[in-house]
Amino acid sequence: MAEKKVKLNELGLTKEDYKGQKSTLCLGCGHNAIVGQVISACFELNIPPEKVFKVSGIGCSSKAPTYFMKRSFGFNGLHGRMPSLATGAAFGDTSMIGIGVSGDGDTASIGMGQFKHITRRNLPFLYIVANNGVYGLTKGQFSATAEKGLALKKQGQNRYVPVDIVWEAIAGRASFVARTFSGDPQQLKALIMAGLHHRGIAVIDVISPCVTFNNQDDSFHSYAWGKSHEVALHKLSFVPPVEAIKVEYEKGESLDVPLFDGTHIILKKLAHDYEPTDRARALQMLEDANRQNELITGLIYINPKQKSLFDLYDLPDTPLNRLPDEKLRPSPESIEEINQLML
Amino acid sequence: MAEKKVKLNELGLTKEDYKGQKSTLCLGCGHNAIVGQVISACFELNIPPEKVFKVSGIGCSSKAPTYFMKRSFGFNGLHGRMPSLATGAAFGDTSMIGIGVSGDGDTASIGMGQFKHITRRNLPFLYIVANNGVYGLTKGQFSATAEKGLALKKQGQNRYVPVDIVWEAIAGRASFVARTFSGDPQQLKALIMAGLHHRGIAVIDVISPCVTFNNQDDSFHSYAWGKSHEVALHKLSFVPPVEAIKVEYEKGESLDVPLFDGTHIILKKLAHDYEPTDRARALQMLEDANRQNELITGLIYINPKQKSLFDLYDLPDTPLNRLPDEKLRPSPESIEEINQLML
Amino acid sequence: MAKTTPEIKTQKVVNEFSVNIATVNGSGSQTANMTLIRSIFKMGIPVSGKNIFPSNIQGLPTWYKIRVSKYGYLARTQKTEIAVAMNPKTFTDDLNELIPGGVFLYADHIKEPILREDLLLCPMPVKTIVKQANPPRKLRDYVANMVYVGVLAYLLDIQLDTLKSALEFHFKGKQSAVDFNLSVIRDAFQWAENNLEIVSPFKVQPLNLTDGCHLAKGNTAGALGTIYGGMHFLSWYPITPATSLPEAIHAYAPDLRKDPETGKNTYVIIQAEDELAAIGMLVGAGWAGLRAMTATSGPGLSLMGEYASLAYFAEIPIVVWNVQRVGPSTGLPTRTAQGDVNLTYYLGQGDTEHVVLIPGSVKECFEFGWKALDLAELLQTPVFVLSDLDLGQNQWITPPFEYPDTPIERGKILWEEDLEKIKDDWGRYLDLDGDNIPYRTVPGNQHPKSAYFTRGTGHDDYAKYSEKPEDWEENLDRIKRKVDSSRNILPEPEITTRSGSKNGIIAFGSTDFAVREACDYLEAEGVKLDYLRLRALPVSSKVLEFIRKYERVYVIENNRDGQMHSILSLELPDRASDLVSLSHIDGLPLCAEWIKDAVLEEEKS
Amino acid sequence: MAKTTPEIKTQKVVNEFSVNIATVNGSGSQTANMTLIRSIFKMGIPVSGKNIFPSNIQGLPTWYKIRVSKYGYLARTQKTEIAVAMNPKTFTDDLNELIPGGVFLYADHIKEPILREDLLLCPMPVKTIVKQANPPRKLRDYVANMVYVGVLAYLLDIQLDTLKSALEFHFKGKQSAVDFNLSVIRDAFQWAENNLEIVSPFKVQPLNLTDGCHLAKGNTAGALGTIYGGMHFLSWYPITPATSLPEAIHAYAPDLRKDPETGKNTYVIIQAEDELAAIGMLVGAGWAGLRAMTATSGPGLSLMGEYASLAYFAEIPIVVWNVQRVGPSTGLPTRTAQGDVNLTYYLGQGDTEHVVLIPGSVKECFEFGWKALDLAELLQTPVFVLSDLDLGQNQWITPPFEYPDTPIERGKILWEEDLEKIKDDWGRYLDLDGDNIPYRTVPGNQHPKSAYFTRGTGHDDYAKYSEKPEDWEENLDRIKRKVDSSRNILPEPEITTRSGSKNGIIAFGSTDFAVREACDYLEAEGVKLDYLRLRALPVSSKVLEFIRKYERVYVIENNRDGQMHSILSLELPDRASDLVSLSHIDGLPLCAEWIKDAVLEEEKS
Ligand SMILES: Cc1ncc(C[n+]2csc(CCOP(=O)(O)OP(=O)(O)O)c2C)c(N)n1
Ligand SMILES: Cc1ncc(C[n+]2csc(CCOP(=O)(O)OP(=O)(O)O)c2C)c(N)n1
Ligand code: SF4
Ligand code: SF4
Ligand SMILES: [Mg+2]
Ligand SMILES: [Mg+2]
Repeated sequence: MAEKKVKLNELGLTKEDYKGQKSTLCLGCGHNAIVGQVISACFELNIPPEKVFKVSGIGCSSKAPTYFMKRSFGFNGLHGRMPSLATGAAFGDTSMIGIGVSGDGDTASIGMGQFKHITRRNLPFLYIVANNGVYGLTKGQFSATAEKGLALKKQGQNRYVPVDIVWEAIAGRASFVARTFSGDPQQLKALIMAGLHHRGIAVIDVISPCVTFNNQDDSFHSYAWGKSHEVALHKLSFVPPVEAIKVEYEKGESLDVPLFDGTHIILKKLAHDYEPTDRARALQMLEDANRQNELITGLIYINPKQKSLFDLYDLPDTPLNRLPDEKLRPSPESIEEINQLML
Repeated sequence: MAEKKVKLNELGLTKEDYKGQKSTLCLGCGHNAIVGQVISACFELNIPPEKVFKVSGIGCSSKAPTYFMKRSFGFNGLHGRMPSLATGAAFGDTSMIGIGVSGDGDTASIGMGQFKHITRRNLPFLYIVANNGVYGLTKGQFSATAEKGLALKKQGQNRYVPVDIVWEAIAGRASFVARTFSGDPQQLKALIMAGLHHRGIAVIDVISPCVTFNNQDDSFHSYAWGKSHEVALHKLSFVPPVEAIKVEYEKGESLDVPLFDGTHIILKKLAHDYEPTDRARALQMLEDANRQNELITGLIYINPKQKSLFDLYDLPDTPLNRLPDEKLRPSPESIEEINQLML
Repeated sequence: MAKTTPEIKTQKVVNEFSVNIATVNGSGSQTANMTLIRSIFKMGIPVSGKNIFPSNIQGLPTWYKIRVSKYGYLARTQKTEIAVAMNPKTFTDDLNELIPGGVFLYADHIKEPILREDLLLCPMPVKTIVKQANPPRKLRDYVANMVYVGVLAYLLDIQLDTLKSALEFHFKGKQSAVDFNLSVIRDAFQWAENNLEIVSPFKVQPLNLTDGCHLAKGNTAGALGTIYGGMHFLSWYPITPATSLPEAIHAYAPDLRKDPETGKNTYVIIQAEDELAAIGMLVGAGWAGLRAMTATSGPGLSLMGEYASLAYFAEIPIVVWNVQRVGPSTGLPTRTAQGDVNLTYYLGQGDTEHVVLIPGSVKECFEFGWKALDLAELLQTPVFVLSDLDLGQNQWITPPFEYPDTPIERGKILWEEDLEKIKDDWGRYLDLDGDNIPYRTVPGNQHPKSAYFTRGTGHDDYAKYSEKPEDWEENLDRIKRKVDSSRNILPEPEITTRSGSKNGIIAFGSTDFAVREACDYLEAEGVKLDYLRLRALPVSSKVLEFIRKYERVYVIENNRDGQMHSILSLELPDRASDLVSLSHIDGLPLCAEWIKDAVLEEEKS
Repeated sequence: MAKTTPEIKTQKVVNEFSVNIATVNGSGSQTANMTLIRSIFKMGIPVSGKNIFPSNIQGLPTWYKIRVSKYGYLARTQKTEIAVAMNPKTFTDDLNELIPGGVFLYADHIKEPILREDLLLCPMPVKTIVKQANPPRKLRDYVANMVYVGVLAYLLDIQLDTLKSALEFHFKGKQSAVDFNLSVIRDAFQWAENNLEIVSPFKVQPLNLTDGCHLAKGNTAGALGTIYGGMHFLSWYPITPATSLPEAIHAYAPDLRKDPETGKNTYVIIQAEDELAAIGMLVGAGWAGLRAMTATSGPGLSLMGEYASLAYFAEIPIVVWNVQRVGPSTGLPTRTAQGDVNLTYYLGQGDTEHVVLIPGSVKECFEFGWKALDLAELLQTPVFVLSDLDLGQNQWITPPFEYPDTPIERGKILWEEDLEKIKDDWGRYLDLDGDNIPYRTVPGNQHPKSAYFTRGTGHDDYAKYSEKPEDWEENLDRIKRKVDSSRNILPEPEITTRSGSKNGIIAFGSTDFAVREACDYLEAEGVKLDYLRLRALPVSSKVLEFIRKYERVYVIENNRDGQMHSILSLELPDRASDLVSLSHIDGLPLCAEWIKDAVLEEEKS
């Protein structure tokens, strides 16, 4: 018991290598759980931190990327406009893995437009929404996902019906849409792992309580409510290619969703019998769950075959940002031809 | 045959009184049909033009309000930001009727965020999207509703999957969502009439061909495609309160949707057996139609009971913009109390 | 354990020192600090409080700086006489910041080395006293802060009774809270009385300099001014440090603006989805005859440019408060600056120039709150109010707010009966009165002549679309003249002269406090300056007259590029080289020492 | 029927006149007009074409103004010698605009009264000739336009062969189209030959002044320059008059920028959902090591402020073209202006000041297309290119584009091998070279030291979050010095002297053409001016030297407020009163007559 053995992943890295700065979020903030599971997922998936770029908007949630993977490039952009930043950044080197963390204000209030357009374009990108129904960083105003009737200090009662990020992602044609809960770290991690291997946009709406401004027991975005109302659609596991062959799962009991890179998502049936492959049915299921007052979690929709944004551009293997100068400038001869066209 | 009798409505106004400036849109532009049906609907509904305010964004479509109802206040705002303009304007005098015309670029590209937020707030407002899948005014670029693969001069082929405005409106919790076609003036008019009487946001997505830039026969937004693929969900009529009592419709053959003001929408069953009252089912129906390559038109979703934005504010009967000054400034006595609170 | 303090000789200093209280963000030190400041205020001593906090909710260092000044100096000082160290992370810095002979209070469980020997040390047994009080776990940090209140009260000579009444105000009659806090304070006070060997040379003694005054923040004042200004419509989006302004409207309007007859609200508040929408709603509301306002800060203002340009061009009254923080970009969201002068004045594409009011005190925030709404409707143009974090979010002594001395000004709005009287065609942009201000109608007006079509594109006097060169030019020139003529009706600058001044000094907004103080110091050094405080843009002719009077005029501002200096230079090109820009930005409010030194440096050259 | 024209005496004028062709928008007059202008150009005669069109797709009046000038004057003129009236709506205005003795061609089915008697009238049997050609219904208007080409060719002495080769260029070998159009032109020509009684005093005669030159639009040139500049990433949103720039990249890049080895594209184009997203993508791409650019106009630029401020602060290279139209607000989208000088230079909240390149010719649009990308990466800052509708969308004579004479400049990017060599910690914002420009790495770099965290909030030299006052100040001051130092490497102004000039004149961008012409006229009137054309902001020391040399310097600009005049005044406060602002905006390009008159007026005083 003298020496503590430090676990290494296949890259020979420790979990420490996947950490970032010390969190400055509140103790108990749901966003810290997200940070933790991103770290675990990337560690377990053996992703070299240098292969990741991480971006965010503005908000407590958007600080999260500071707290994981200090060896990854990071960019804390503008409020509501992480999607455009991510889109531009992703083309620098399309072999990189992009992770974004946004808030419900960041995504569903000011960021609604960009959110819908990044889902539509299907950028290969893990888009985590740390959804607490409130503006944490500006101290407790209603966000667009706050439930109608929610009462907050100084703000009175929320008048408006909430934006449902999962509905929006599905309507917006995201190819991977999940909902989970900061209080369910296992599922959160499995979804992050799956999302990181999905070739397309993977939106994970994480109910992530703000312990400082919106954690009343009866509030939809609280730990208490989540804990007592969560209904997982399935037990989800992410399986790398080698293991996939070995996994034996009972037919009818599990659903196997193969991803483009040979990995698999295995969905073990729980209470619900649900296949996450039909957009309209997904929404029907959510409506039902809403009526039952359930917090449905799990992989709600996936289309592993939808063309990703990268697939729509015919780009060279060499990353664009490493192309040598001579590939970027047309030949000296060409200028004469061009001039001849000018009349 | 010497004198032409001019038809008057119950206000003693002629249709001419409902017209605006002469249209400067292209001959045959779908938007002209929308202008025409707004005029007819308001004329037939006996709406005093002075009771209407009309707003728009920027685009050919957004010019439409110039061409109807010159006696109504109008505001041609900023590209993509008609919803916020409308929201502010509506509170000036909540007895006014608001009509907005936007384009697909205006609503689904730059305007996506504001569009989603006006639907969520359920402002009583008729929101017409003149949807041609293209940017008319800037001469023919793809808009966000252009179908994947559409080829346009100078633009090549569209890479992205389209935004479906009806999906978005429903996900965004609009309380009245319809789709129709500039080539189906009867249905267009009936929907406008119904929308004008709906207390809440009424989104009508009108497929409205751009004859100049996107009217190829096989293009989704063309006249030819619409004409040959339109499938009306129902025969829709709008019935004022007096008539409603008289209307006899066969049970089982028609659906009666009563609106808050005593008017009714009567949906006479056609090929489909469809009730427009369930959000998820509406989307299922649209998915099916998509697969069948149908242009489904009609009233796709309605919830006449959802609280409107006006209902959420406890406002005086006198319009805010007519409140006398003494109602606006607290009493001289109150200032002393206020000062005492300052410590 | 701390070493025993060596004997330090400091002269007794009464009512003229600063206290720097270092805590951890989110630990609830606000009640403690407010209790202190209120107590000192209640003793009749001028006092100001500044919150220096991080862009964070919990856990990062925060400071509260209390300045006590019998001279009534309210600006930030560089010197700190007393430090309260509750945060281990900043312990050493807080220690080092003290002047020699300063008093250093600290929680005695912080085990950082104390290397200075020129201080009066005061370790406080925070944990013991808190344990004694036995508060719920959640409140422990909060209660710890009451300990320094008690110890400071003992050291400074603040009576427990005074603290009690401050607590009573704070808790608005919640007696149990008052009692509980007071008991902790009392314990700490008693501990100090019994155990402390040091005697603080810094003391407070009652004066009567705050009689008739109040303590308030600029944002609260702005909110109240807006409410008294008859604001109908507020749409806003949260952003530090503007947020507390709309939130104060939210807090006060339900009482103040419920129609006593009908019990209905005479206003609407909408939290918009972003600033693009916030200003869009304003423009809609302003157009529809509502007195409409919003409050934002730099990043939000950047997003408002396009609609501001439309409002300027289409002549729609709106009011936008810009409570400035440090930019460029997200910058330092919780620090103060005056870096958006240009952005605000010229906001939008094309040739634009806006009316800008610049309050320099809390009282003026109230006054400009209602005046801005009047001016916007009078001039039919956007009116901006340029405040900043220091003024908006910090605690300032202020005379009472004064009830508006002029009736609500709605400008040239025509209703049905007015139109009835007009024989000719009415034109929205016709300059009938020769004052460049046209008449307008608003939606709801049922007169058949009332409607017109508003747009951001070229139009003629009848609001008809026009691309004609002369229509464009005439219209834009009229708008320029209109905004230009506002110089004559905007708040005049405030001028303070000293006999025999050769040079002048100009400032605006929250730097006023530091500039006044600096002018006193400068006079002591033999440099007399006449002082002009700008209160609006475009500037009045008084400002130009002022500048012309001196050999040289210093322009003081809390930004990098001397933005106001530029604006003034352009107003008086022939004196441009005699305007000296002294600007500085690092996130902190300017202080008198910096201004004094900067001016002295220039005077030498 | 038109009356017979009275005898009018006009001296024969060769190669020096203007033609104003009035048609209806969307009627397809472009081919006709281009055929005319190309033919004249091919005859070796300097010629320019300006499209004056409405913000509309079909049906509203449009004019095309062709100026023929043996002196090489290419600017707009106020005088019109020949008018072609195809649009009944503007018939009378078009008629009235002509100089006495002018030639008035019109479609003879337009039945408007012709009240002037001092013109040479030329009714054209358009319908008859069109009928003869029997085109499909849709093409009728289009073909009608060929009629005036034929009649004008006859009147001006343009050879049918020249027209033919112009058509051949236009239709790129589509012989049937050439033949069809030519036959209509020929019919019209013949009709004119056989029937016209008048003789046009205005004629063209071959010269050799266009040898080696081309005809092009600034936007096409900017697009090509960008492609040769190695642009990787273009994200844009359509807006008049910028649209044709990205569209030209879209058109030319597939050929020019497909890697011949792999057949892959070496660039990405994304049509963004709006300008907020367009610039957001740029910033992401620039950060990730891509040479990224966009093009927009005023309303779009307004929306880009917040991200521009971030890019300035976080030091991210991006290139933004602003092809200016008339503002404020939506303004006149299809008319030209220089009203965004301030907006562009200072774009964003807080203290910002950007590098701005200002091309003054089509050739410079090409050159600045690639230079902007180099400068952005070299300086690690946003670079703006300020063009306008007149330069961008109109047809100009230009020398051939020159292949870039310097290699692609990627600035200080560190890759794995570079980091390998660095022993100490590498800091993103460390000024290692003392030139205020730090080193950067970009995502994809696999070196464990390469990563850093970018943000719009305060940071230290190692890109760590910081709210420390000194970190903020030092960083911002360095950035200021960095942008300031660009004065030495930006394109120098172009100076043209005339011996004995007492005063100077400064202009920039598309007004160059009118200013040169005006200077000639002024010299003829005895006023000699030395001329400086600005090509970049912040200005070079040469500009300041220039200003110092003269008693007085006129600053010419196409806006209301004299924005560049302000910028120059601030650069040289001691000469501010000797800078005279002459500015004017009405939607039309400035013309030499206006400049001449304005200067003469000032010279009198
Ligand atoms: C343009 C702009 N407007 C407003 C702000 C202020 N602001 C910062 S964070 C935030 C809300 C964050 O809420 P959310 O995204 O839900 O994140 P959370 O803090 O709740 O995790 C706001 C409004 C800003 N930074 N930029
Ligand atoms: C901020 C801004 N960006 C761009 C433009 C240019 N613009 C004008 S209309 C338009 C597109 C209009 O398309 P749509 O809304 O589909 O209307 P349509 O013309 O097709 O009816 C664009 C991009 C603008 N006016 N404002
Ligand atoms: S305020 Fe809320 S969201 Fe922000 S860090 Fe604290 S708990 Fe988390
Ligand atoms: S361009 Fe298209 S959308 Fe615009 S008016 Fe013409 S047909 Fe209609
Ligand atoms: Mg949140
Ligand atoms: Mg469209």
